[in-house]
Amino acid sequence: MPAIDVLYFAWIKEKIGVGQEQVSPPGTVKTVSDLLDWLADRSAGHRSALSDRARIRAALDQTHVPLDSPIEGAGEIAFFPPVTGGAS
Amino acid sequence: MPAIDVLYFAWIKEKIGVGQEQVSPPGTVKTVSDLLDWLADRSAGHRSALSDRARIRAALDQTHVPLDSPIEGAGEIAFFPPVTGGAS
Amino acid sequence: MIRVRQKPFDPGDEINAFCTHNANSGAIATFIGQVRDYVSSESGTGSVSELILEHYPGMTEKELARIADEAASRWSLDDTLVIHRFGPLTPSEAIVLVCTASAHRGDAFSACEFIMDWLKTSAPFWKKEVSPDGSEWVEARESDDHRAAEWNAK
Amino acid sequence: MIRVRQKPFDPGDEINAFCTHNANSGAIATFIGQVRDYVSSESGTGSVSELILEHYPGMTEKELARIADEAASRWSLDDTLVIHRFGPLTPSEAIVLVCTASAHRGDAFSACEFIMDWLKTSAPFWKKEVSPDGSEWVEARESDDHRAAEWNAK
Repeated sequence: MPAIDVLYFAWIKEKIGVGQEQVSPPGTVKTVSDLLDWLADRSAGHRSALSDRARIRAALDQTHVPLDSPIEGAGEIAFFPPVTGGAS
Repeated sequence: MPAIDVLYFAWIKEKIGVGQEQVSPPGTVKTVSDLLDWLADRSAGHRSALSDRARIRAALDQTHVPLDSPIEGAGEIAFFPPVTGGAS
Repeated sequence: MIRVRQKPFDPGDEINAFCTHNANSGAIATFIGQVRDYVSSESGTGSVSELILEHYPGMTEKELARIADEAASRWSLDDTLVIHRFGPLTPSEAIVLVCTASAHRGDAFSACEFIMDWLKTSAPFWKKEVSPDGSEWVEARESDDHRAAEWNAK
Repeated sequence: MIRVRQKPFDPGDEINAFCTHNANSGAIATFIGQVRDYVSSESGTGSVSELILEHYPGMTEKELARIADEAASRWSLDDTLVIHRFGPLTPSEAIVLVCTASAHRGDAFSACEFIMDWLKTSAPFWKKEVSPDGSEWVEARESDDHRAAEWNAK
């Protein structure tokens, strides 16, 4: 699989310690969820940040996707908590 | 019955030719509708302005009322078309 | 606050002052009604050169205050402002401004729309459009009565 | 138009420019979100000294444009403006401004509220509140998901 840019935001970024990294997961990583499993093994910070799936949202090439989406062909994958913009 | 100030607005005022007049209707005039009947006899303009009841609204002492409301005790009665303020 | 006035007002300045006055309200909803340049009757084709707004001094202020009070009883509001003009207006001028402030945007939105809907059917204003075809009193619309009545079903 | 920016903006100036640009739209609805000075968590008691808004550059603009397009497909709109800030903000500053212009106030109101509801649940912004107790990421609220979802039932 070609290299993928992975982006992290908010407390996920803080726990992992970086906002962006380039990764080349093996071919067995087929979905967003697979990628989360694979990324969690990279460090204690990754594991802590990515373990609670109910609190994680994903975007593939800047479009919201469910965690069971295939990642084939994606150039950029972002992980973040549920959004909290706007106002009251 | 004591004298009552009667006010007219919009096209009702234009047809009658005055925006305000003081009248002293007889005791048989008990409701807003009775008053409209009685006022209609005052001039051709009054008759033309006050004949189409579906297009006339009334306020007693600056509060909207239905046409069958009693007028006893009112100091000011206004007649006007359905309102058209505000915006689109 | 209720203000009924003949002179033009600046919506942006009024809104900024309202925001400053309610600096701790997270949600501010506003509505601005502008004079359009085309006649409202479906048979008419002319452009409007002037709009004349007649009103019932005294009752206008009372009705607007009653509507604002009703909104404050239905929703959680920190503040309300209604400005409505009367007299001669020209196209693109602001006729009406409604501002509502709340901790919650749902309350601010609902109250602002409610005030506009009730204002349309109960505040004693009457519009006369002046166009090259002459001048004509604007007819009330049934759809406005429906909109106002629907709030009582909510 | 969509504008995502760090620098403060003046809501009144933006609204006046929007009104002037849409001088023939009878109905202009707007919403202003302001930074509150109290923390949003129910357990917290402190006052907010600063709000830090992180966002996802590129995706933010795309999502806001998608939401505005969706609004334009659901209602009859003449124009839409969304301004959203990011970076550090202080209490009482404007975070977000949404303006909608239409011939009909119902459309302007609905579209403005729809844009705010969808923005809350899909535009990639994250708030961190700084208070004397420290700093804390704001949690998303289920009620916001419900509000956004309800539009699909309408």
